[in-house]
Amino acid sequence: MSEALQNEILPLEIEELTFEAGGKRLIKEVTHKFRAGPRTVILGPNGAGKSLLLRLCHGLLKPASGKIRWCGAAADDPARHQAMVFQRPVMLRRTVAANIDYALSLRGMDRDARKVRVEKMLESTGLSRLANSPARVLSFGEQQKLALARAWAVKPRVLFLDEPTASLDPAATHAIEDVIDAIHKAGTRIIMTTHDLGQARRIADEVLFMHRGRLLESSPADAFFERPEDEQARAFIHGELLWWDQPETRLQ
Amino acid sequence: MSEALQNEILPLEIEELTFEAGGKRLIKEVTHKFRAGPRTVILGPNGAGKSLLLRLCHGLLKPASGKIRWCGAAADDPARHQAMVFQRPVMLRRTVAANIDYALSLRGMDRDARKVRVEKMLESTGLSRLANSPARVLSFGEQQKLALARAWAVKPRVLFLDEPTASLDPAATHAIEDVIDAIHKAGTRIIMTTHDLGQARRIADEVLFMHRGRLLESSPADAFFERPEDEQARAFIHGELLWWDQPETRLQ
Amino acid sequence: MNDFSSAFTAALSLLASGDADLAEIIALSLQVSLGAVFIATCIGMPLGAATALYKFPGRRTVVVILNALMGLPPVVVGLIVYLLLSRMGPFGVLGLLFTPTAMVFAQVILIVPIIAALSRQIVEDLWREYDEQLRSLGAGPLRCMATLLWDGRFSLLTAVLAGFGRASAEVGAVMIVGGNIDHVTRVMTTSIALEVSKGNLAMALGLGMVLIVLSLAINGSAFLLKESGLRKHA
Amino acid sequence: MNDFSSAFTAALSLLASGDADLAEIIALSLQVSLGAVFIATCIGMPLGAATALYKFPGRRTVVVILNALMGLPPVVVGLIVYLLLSRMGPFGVLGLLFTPTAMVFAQVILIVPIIAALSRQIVEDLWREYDEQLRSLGAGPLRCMATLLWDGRFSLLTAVLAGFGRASAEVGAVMIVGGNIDHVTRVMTTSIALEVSKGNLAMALGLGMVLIVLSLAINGSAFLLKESGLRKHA
Amino acid sequence: PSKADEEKFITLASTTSTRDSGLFDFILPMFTQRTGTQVRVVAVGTGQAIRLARGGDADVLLVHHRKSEDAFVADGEGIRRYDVMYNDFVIVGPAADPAAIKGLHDAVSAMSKIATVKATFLSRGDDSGTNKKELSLWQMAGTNVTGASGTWYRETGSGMGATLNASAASGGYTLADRGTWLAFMNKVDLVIMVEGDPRILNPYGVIAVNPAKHPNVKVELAQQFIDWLVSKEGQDAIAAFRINGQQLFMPNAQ
Ligand SMILES: Nc1ncnc2c1ncn2[C@@H]1O[C@H](COP(=O)(O)OP(=O)(O)OP(=O)(O)O)[C@@H](O)[C@H]1O
Ligand SMILES: Nc1ncnc2c1ncn2[C@@H]1O[C@H](COP(=O)(O)OP(=O)(O)OP(=O)(O)O)[C@@H](O)[C@H]1O
Ligand SMILES: [Mg+2]
Ligand SMILES: [Mg+2]
Repeated sequence: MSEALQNEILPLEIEELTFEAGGKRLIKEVTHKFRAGPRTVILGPNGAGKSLLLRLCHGLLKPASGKIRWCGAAADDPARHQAMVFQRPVMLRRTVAANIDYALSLRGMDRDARKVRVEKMLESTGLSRLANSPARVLSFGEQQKLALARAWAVKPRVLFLDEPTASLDPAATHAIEDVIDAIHKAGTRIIMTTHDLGQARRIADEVLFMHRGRLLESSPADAFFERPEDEQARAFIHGELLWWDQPETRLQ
Repeated sequence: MSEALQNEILPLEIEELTFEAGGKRLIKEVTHKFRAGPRTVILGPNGAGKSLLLRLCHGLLKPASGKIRWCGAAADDPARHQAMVFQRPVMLRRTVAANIDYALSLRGMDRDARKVRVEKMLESTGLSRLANSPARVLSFGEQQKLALARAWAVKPRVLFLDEPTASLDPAATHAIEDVIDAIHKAGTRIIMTTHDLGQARRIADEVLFMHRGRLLESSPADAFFERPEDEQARAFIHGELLWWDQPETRLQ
Repeated sequence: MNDFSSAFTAALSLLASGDADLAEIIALSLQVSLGAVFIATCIGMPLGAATALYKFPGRRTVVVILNALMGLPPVVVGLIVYLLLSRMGPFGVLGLLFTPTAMVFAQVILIVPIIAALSRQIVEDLWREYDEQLRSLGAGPLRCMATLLWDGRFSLLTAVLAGFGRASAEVGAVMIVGGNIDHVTRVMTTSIALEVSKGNLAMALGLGMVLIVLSLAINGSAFLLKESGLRKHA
Repeated sequence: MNDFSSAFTAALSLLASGDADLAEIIALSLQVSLGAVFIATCIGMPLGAATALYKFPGRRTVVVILNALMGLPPVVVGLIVYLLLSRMGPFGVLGLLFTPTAMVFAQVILIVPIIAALSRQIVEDLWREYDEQLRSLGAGPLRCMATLLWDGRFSLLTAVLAGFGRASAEVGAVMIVGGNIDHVTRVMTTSIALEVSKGNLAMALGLGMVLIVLSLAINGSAFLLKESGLRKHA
Repeated sequence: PSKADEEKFITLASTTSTRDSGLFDFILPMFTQRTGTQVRVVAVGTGQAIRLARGGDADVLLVHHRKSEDAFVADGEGIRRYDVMYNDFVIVGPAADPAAIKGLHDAVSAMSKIATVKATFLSRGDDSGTNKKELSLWQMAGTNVTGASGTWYRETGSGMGATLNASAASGGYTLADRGTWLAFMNKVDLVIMVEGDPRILNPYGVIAVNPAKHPNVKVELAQQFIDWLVSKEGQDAIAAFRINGQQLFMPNAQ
């Protein structure tokens, strides 16, 4: 990664982060430092709190306690340098192209530059054919691609991806993984979740493992997949962590 | 499969089925006969028309032309004997338990029987802990499980599943696959889509391959995965069918 | 400008005096407008929901008519009810003219279209989300309607409040069918009109303030109910 | 009952005669109520959207107040505007009393809360879906408002039509601030009230029918515009 | 019309009875033709009309309640009151005539009879000139109607036309000014019961609003209007206004 592409808003430090809603503590004292550089993949069973953690980091939710600090040089306006792809894509009531164009216009890009960029994004995600379709009639997979295109279009320094390929066909999954790789190479920090362990292995430099709102393990990817320290994590990568079978006590 | 569990509304015959929307022909002359028995998996790239085909079969969309015929003995009221899990689960604005209860009440089940069944469903999908949470705050994976529980609760004779495990963690995916297997063994006809080729291999007895609105191949699963007849299907199972690269002509 | 301050004084002293006449008028006002809203909700909501859901021929025409009837002129409605209930009219024998019942009747006609048209919009927006899911679960049209009205109840409350606003503020129809008869059919709005025609503007404004305070109280209670419901059912 | 048939005859012959006075009255009615709706939409929609979006202290109070003000009594509004515009009032020098401008002004006050309260509900429902996505894209509050109003425009149309219904049917406020002066401030609703007080019920009903037909025409055009828009933008 | 012409108008605050009877539609065009001055009529309740004039929102006041008119002038709000015309009040009621007052010429005893049989009586109850006249009749008849309010005695709190509509629909008696009555079209089976009692005359006065209090008033045009009304031409015009051949207003300018 070249000096010029250094990530200006990182590192991101989260400290003793807790989140509560509906009278439950859903994120429990999570502490981690996201440095510039590696690709982070957050793993964990359904309902572990992965999506909540991403939304907390991205500033969409207010923590009940704890700190979220962007410590980079350009950290006075961190929101401008982030983007996120949601697990359940939200399409604005306009065409596919206009959805991307809208995101760009929010960053103050001028009309001509936007047009070029929109076309480039549509091409990279294979949506050119659908440019003028209303976004909300797209198939689920197409919507996921569009959400990625829209997030990526604004050239964020940090990109949060919440299961970006869950509904993509195998070829598209590979293509999008390549895209993610390219984005990473261009200096954008990737923080993502996935349930596809193969994908996690292919992409991750660093793995965070969450379970019931807690961050149980954070290790380099190789170490994690070879010999996870946490018992649950081990069960998880063997596809055996059926956590509803387990009494709460086993978490202690 | 015992005589008693014979599927009363099958076979389902679709003939020259076409569907149009937004001025485009999205499903093109699909003909197929779904017999009682095997599990069908529909494969195909994003936007191929898989979800549209399921919704057409389930009676949610009106075809532009062609026929959908339930030919079984109890086929006078086929709607009562089907259920579907949507790719994008829709949760009613009530608790998790009430969502399942609602589906049961529509089939005229009485209050006590409903209560028992709801609990059983929640257990089988690991959602008991969340029974009283509002359904709409669940994580995406939890919602998908709930959608499955809700559909399965009414004991349909035919169950349409649109990527039922796309957002499930690996262990849940296996557990749900087991559940699907059990449902199948109990005599319910499974017709599903998935992008997980491994899952397709594990589940499918019969594979339909769709591409750009056409049904290009329908074969027994073994035959399909070993030597697919169709060129696109071959590319697809090798994860190489990046269809936006291909000119429309290659389809002819 | 001191009209406003004397209106304020008038309003306060009206309320402070605990005037029996005023209490009677307030009670009748609430009875008529709440009664009308209740009946109109029972009619208008299912009507709106049905228009949103059913695909019957002429559906679009019904939508347009409902929207247009939000602009039913109260005087005309009052007149029609007057003609129906008048001695010489078809229902004259019932002797309902110049009774609170007649006023409720006229207001129901006025606000059914408002509640129906607004409910239609809200239910239609919700239906776009629920449509396929409910049909897949096997809900028949009636059950779909009930479900949408129930699940949309917090948004639909605003439609009901719009109807209540119209009913409580309305003067043209109740004046004609009620006759603004002292101690019988005099309500807040007709009293206000009367004070205006007497040139007693301070009293009219004072009564107006009382009416607005009433309306605030009712809307406030509705809001609190909704909030506590939302907390429970998200 | 033959009141109704003679009303029908009156309405038809009014329209058929192409009466110049009637044309003048219709034109003024449309001018006043459409003008008021236009201005009230420009004020009420952003107001409603802002109330839906911003989390400021006292937000819930504002919601309740907007809902309650849907029930602003027209006579009271007319009176307040009268006092403001009266020669003795603060804006007396403008000489606006008994002019169409004053009528528009009074109607704007009446329907801003209706459009704002209904818009708030609709925008709030849409916001639940868009909230995180828009904030993630980096839309500031103003931009969020604009986006929600634009994306919700087909639903918001119903709020505007509710405002139009109130404006076009309203008589209490325009009567007071306009004075129902022949050839100057006489509109459909004040004409109807006049005919009623003359006891010319058939003419009053006939004019009422004409008004309802006007309202149907406007609502019908709005519906067609919306449909063609929906087709294009899904 | 040129701009100057358009500007030339006065605002006349008056009562609904004069407008609803159609008098203004008949005489005002003559005045306008003669002088080029438009008259914009705001017809409201007597109280409201006086309130309008007191606010400086009208240039001329034409009402029929002598006491209020004199007070208006005495307060310096108006310059001077002129007699213009009068008509009379009539008691109308349903043809069935439950109080058996038809043909009486004594309004007071007619009122007593109504009270005795407790026949429905619709009062305007709006403090208008008509209402005040009616109350004075009750007083002369020695009937306390306030106690009966809401029973057989019903206060409609609205204008003459609205009260007549209520009478027609419910078959009650009421006191109306002859002008409104003659022009009223929804009589159903109402007929005149009592007329010709000199105690129920109804004189109208006209007053220009005092520019000393309200500099904006168009005192010259207002005076021009009053002068015309009390002139021979104006008085003849009033006398010429008829419905079904019946004269509604008797000019009486001095
Ligand atoms: N507003 C809320 N009120 C109550 N519970 C909530 C709320 N939001 C989320 N939850 C709960 O928090 C837990 C974590 O949710 P989250 O969406 O982060 O899970 P996740 O790890 O992303 O799961 P998945 O893999 O299914 O996407 C879930 O059990 C969910 O039910
Ligand atoms: N109402 C509509 N108007 C226009 N195009 C539509 C409409 N509905 C669906 N489509 C298009 O039809 C195609 C097929 O959609 P469908 O949802 O069936 O795809 P799919 O095979 O399920 O894809 P995925 O794997 O992404 O779920 C898509 O390209 C979609 O954009
Ligand atoms: Mg998640
Ligand atoms: Mg699909």
